[in-house]
Amino acid sequence: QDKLTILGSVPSLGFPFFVHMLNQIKAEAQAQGVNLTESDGQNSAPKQTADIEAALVQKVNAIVISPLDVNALAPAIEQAVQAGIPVVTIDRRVDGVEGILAHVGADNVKGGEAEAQAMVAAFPNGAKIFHLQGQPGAGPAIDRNKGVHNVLDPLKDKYQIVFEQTANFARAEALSVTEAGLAANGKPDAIICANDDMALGAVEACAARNFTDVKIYGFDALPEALVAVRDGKLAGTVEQFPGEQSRTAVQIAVAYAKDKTEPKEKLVLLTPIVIGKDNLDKAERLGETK
Amino acid sequence: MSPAEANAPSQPPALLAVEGVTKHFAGVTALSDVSLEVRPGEILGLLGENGAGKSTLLKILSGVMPPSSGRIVFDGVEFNPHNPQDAKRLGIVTIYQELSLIPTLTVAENIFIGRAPLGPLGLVSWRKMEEDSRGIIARVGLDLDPATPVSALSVAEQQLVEIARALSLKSRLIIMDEPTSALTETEVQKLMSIMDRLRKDGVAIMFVTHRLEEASAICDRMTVLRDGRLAGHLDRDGGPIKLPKIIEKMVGRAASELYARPTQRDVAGDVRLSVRGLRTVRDPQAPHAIVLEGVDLDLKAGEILGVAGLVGSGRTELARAIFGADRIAAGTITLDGKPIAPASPADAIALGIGLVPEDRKHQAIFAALGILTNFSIAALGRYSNATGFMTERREREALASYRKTLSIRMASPEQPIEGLSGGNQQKVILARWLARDPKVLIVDEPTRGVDVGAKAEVHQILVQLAARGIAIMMISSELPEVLAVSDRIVTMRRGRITGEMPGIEATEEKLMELMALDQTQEAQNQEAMQ
Amino acid sequence: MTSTTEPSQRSGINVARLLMSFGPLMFLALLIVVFTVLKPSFIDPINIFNIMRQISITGLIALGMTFVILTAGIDLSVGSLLAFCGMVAAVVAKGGTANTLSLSTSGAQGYGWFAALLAAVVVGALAGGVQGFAITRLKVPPFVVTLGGLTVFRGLTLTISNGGPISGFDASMRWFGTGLIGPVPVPAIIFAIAAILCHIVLRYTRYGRAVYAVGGNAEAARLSGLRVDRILISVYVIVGFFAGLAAFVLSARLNSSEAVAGIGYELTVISAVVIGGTSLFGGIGSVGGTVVGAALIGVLQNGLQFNNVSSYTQSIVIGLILILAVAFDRWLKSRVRR
Amino acid sequence: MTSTTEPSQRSGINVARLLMSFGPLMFLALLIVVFTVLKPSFIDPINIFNIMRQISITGLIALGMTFVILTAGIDLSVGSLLAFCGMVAAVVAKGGTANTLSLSTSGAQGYGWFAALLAAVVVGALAGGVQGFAITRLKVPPFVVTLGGLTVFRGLTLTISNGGPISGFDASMRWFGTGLIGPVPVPAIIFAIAAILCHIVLRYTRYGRAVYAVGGNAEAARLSGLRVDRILISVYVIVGFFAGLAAFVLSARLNSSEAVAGIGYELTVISAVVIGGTSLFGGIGSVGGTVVGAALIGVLQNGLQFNNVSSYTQSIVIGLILILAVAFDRWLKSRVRR
Ligand SMILES: Nc1ncnc2c1ncn2[C@@H]1O[C@H](COP(=O)(O)OP(=O)(O)OP(=O)(O)O)[C@@H](O)[C@H]1O
Ligand SMILES: Nc1ncnc2c1ncn2[C@@H]1O[C@H](COP(=O)(O)OP(=O)(O)OP(=O)(O)O)[C@@H](O)[C@H]1O
Ligand SMILES: [Mg+2]
Ligand SMILES: [Mg+2]
Repeated sequence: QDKLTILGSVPSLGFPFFVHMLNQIKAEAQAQGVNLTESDGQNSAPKQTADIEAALVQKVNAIVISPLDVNALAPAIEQAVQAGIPVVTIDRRVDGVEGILAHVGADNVKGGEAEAQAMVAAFPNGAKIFHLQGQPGAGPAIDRNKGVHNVLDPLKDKYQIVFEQTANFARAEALSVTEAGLAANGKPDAIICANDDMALGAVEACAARNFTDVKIYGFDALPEALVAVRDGKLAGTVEQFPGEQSRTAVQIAVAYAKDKTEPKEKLVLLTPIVIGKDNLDKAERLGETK
Repeated sequence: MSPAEANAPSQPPALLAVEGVTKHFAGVTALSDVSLEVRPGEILGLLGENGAGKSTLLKILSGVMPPSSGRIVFDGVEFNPHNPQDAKRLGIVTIYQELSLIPTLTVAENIFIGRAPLGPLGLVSWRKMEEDSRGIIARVGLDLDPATPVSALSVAEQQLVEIARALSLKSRLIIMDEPTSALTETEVQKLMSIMDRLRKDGVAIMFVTHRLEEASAICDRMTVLRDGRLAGHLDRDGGPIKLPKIIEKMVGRAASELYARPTQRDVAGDVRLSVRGLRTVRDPQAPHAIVLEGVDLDLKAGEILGVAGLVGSGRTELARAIFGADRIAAGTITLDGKPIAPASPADAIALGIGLVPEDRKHQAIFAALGILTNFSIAALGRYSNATGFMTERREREALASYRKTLSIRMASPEQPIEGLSGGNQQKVILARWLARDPKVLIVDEPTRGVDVGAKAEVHQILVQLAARGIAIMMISSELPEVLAVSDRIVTMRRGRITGEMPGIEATEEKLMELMALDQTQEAQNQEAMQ
Repeated sequence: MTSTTEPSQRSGINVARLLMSFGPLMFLALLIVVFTVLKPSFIDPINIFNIMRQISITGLIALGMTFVILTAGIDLSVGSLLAFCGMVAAVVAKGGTANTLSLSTSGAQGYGWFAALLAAVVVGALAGGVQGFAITRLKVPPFVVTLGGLTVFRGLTLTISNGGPISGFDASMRWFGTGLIGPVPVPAIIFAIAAILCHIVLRYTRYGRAVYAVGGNAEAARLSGLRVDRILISVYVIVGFFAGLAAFVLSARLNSSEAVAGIGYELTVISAVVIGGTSLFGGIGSVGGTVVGAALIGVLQNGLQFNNVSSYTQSIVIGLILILAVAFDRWLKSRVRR
Repeated sequence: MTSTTEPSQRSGINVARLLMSFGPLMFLALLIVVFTVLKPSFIDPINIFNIMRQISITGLIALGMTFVILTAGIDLSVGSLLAFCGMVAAVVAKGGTANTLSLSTSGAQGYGWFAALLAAVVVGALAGGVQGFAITRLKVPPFVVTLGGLTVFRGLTLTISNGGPISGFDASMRWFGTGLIGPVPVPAIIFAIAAILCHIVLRYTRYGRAVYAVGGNAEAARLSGLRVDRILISVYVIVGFFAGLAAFVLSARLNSSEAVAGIGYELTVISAVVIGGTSLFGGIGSVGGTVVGAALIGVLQNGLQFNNVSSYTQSIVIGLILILAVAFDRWLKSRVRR
């Protein structure tokens, strides 16, 4: 009998975070002995939709997807569900579609909250803060921003965000933006960034001004960021366990596709944590930094 | 008939009156206080040297640009056109000096631009458009598929298409700015007879040309401009207006003879350029290009070889083939006894061959660039040092000297060349090639759009160059010009050389005969070939 | 001269000849054959309809872009304008800017699909008109104006929606994105009808011919009495209209209007037009070419995805094939005469 | 009109006149004044140097792009090529593709900065040459070739690095991105030197004349004996070279080469050139204009960030001001004659 085939789809392979996610999906698929069809959403909801459509024509046995946008991908996922194909979503949860097999995720809003809380813990007496946001309109950017503000808005008196700009998730832009922020506002106590790339850009900007004691927080726990945390350049980064999410999702999908094994839980939520110097060992990708 | 016309039967009222029109450009006064009148049913010649302001005046009349001051009255009403459409609506139709066809569209579409015939459902009927255009272009003696894109036409053909289009519009005043500059005798004759018919129908025509014989033959009256000012009016007085009178008005002094026939010069030079069995193939990119069929030609050092032929005889193709601009299928070219095979104009130029192309606008000038750049572009090596830097001082000095010898009218070397009058542009292009000091200079319609005075200067220059041992091949559609400067003349037809004679023996009649070989015989040849 | 095309041949349909003379079409045929051989299910009607639905969004904009490029203009703002019109449509469809994330259709209590459609195309056309005005009156080159538009419309979109999507439309609106007529997806039908109309307008109306004339030589067109400025403004209105229409269809298809929709579409759309043989210098091109260009890109993406080519390799292959397709067309043209 | 420029005045430097006649420069001055009034620390040397450093990356590429656009060409691949060259430089600098993540300089054991720089510019120039070859020999329009290049180089970059960054270069390499000479950042100095060289080449050499001529009228250039194809290839080599140089500086500055670097740079770079007055139809433009164009964009972005304007509003303002700056230039030109 033919090997099973599953579709693994991520929002954009332009971001290391999702490269890692797809790599993990790939590894787990191999371990489970199934074929994998890869899909790169290329940061475009229509493109990710088209990939799902193509997979449906090919009659894949299951779909594991991290949707670029929970609303815009809903119709395509619904279509898959209606075609009787089990769908497991990772990272971002699609509402309003009945019949999704399972969701494995770590909420980005929760991640943003964790990031801000870590900063608050580091500055119990209040702080002057820069906030670098992700690409305007992008789902993770919106959610992470929301999380940060959920924590900091009630504490406005003590924690002032004096400079809040987008750097489009990009390192070079974060560097420029931080430079402008430093020139305009002087040295902050902390910089909260919506991903690690931007955090590493901010690190360079601060280093150039010799502001080495600014606490900079990233998000995603990329290996490069873990190294920076270890070296004391980053104060922390948010770990969402994308690898574990991905592997769990594949396991659930394959189990169902093989013999209709229903997952134990329909909703697997991993709690995001902030990785600092003292809990580096909790980081999923620490191994890659050797 | 309007009452005004009834009042003055002998002298109908002016259709168009220009009163004290002045036009300034940046730093240049192109027209200053010019007044003139055109009456229905007359052909008014507008004459003047290059840069006298003729085109500027005509552009003002056609709504292309407003005058700086002055008044225009058309049909008794003040006329302030804001765009070409305003003029068109009143029945003023213009043929511009710089061709204004749309190269990417077909002949038919250009003729019917903005007024394509509509079929059922109000959709454009291509069939009708092409059928109708066939008739329209036939009027000017053009026989080509109306579905041909204009970009594939020669300059002459484009000019004919433009004339045909103008003639097909309902008009009360037709403005023609050098319509004949790229045409040969036959087409000119045809145009003249059409103009005559229009005149009889009561249409007024303003006609600009640098071929004074033409003007003299057809114009009822002439208005002459000099340096943007009115130099005077000339009336037909029983017979045609005499050339010397015109020239005197134009240049402000009595004129010597226009085309001095050369005294027989002793051309003892060796054969410099020799062409044997030259053939070209049809190029899919230029399907209408004439195919050369075994051309043999010798060009001696120090000689001016005139090449005469009708439009489409392949003269331009011959020039381009020698110059390496078009691909050669068979045949040999030798230069100073050595076989050469220029694969590109750059090769040909390196070997010492120069070409002044016929289509100035598309093939010669860099419209937006300065005169200096336009001048030196073919001789960059001469005006730069070993490290590749331009030696601008020498470059400027050279331009200054050509400016004097060719009397080029220009404001400064940085002025964009598009700001020059057509004739002055042509002189800059000539200077470009003179600066290269070539062994062989091919000039294709070298005096197209050049005024009489300058034309004589150009002829002088060609003769002087020849005297210095340069071999010159001159293609011209103006037979008097060919006769005036050629030591030897060959005629072409349909890609072949059809005859040859020494310059002093040639007459217009003899040449015409060779240029237009028996049509039926030609047709047979064609059939035999297929 | 000796072997001129006879007029009768011109109107006759001769598929082989058409294929031969039009490189992109031949290339498209070739790609389809190759992909089918690699994986026969590629030409399942379902997949073909998928491809048609997929190309319909950028295809619609490409139709409008054909007009613009024919005048030697360009419109870089289409992706942002799509997002903007989509957001406007969503606001109208939902009856307010409330970031209603619910996907349930019952939540919608707006003005219905027709009002949403109307709003999208009117806003698109107006935005195009404003850009056309800046181009003709302020004499700013199209590249600059529409590059400005690209950032302005994106900013406006984000401002309206405060960054988030607006989702959940009623079934009647969704039909335009997901419905079928017989087996054919509605977006594909909309695209086909629009393409035919555009073809007729460009080929068989005075307006269409004027568009070509302006692109062929604007100065000559002016001298010939055409109202060049009006025509230029009109083409930006048209592309804006199509961006609005595409936005409506996309929102209907995704059941959501996103602030990040359409990023980078300008390049895909312009590619479709240019691969279809329309010259960026104006005056030359056709709607048929654009449709083929859009299809070529769509088939390529789908086919590679279908064969599970890795995303990185896909980029490389797509880039090379686009170049090859056009090179092949040039080569054909240099051999066979039109 | 009444007041003709006298030749003698032409060569003299007259700042007021220069400002008056060149809209973008005047606009730039105006922006600086406005931002300084809003927040005086804007004009602190530290911020000015920040701006200079920021514009140096896209500015370098814009210098090369000026050559390309002067020939009526375009290069859309620069952003991807930047990423590609940056990755190549990183591999050389680190001595392998191993995804060495350490930001500390000690980890580097590659071939040193010079080899990395050389690799970046050589690869950039070669890539440009290949594209130029496709443009001239395969007769594929520059837009298509470089659009293909855009996706091909990105794919290659991602393949090399498997999506991730390569980080951590030694101090000698980092100096090119973060060093100072006196108070002036090294990237700004590199940019300034390159701009002066480009200005000299375009304005005072045979080659520069030929570039203008080819852009002004390619057919006339050919008939004047210029080797048009070679010149066209050369401009793509130049822009490729500059993409490589910019990549090196950027990697040195960020201490990292990322696969996602340079996305969307093509538009920023082309804007700088076009805002600086270079015509997309070729033959008209200058390096000075490009520098001003790049500075205008840089000042605008920095100034808005400096004032912590929300990113949505920033988009809107930047778009509008770019259009206004060019409109203003056109208006000036239509009033004051050259
Ligand atoms: N657009 C322009 N800008 C600046 N100067 C111009 C412009 N057009 C014409 N001129 C100048 O106006 C003067 C008259 O030019 P015009 O073209 O009317 O001459 P013309 O009599 O038609 O000459 P020709 O016989 O050579 O065609 C010339 O000195 C020319 O340089
Ligand atoms: N490079 C070219 N590209 C396209 N068409 C060309 C080219 N060269 C020549 N032709 C075509 O060749 C045909 C005949 O050429 P042309 O009329 O120039 O010959 P000719 O003898 O030089 O006549 P004349 O110079 O009097 O017009 C024209 O239809 C023209 O379109
Ligand atoms: Mg004139
Ligand atoms: Mg000729």
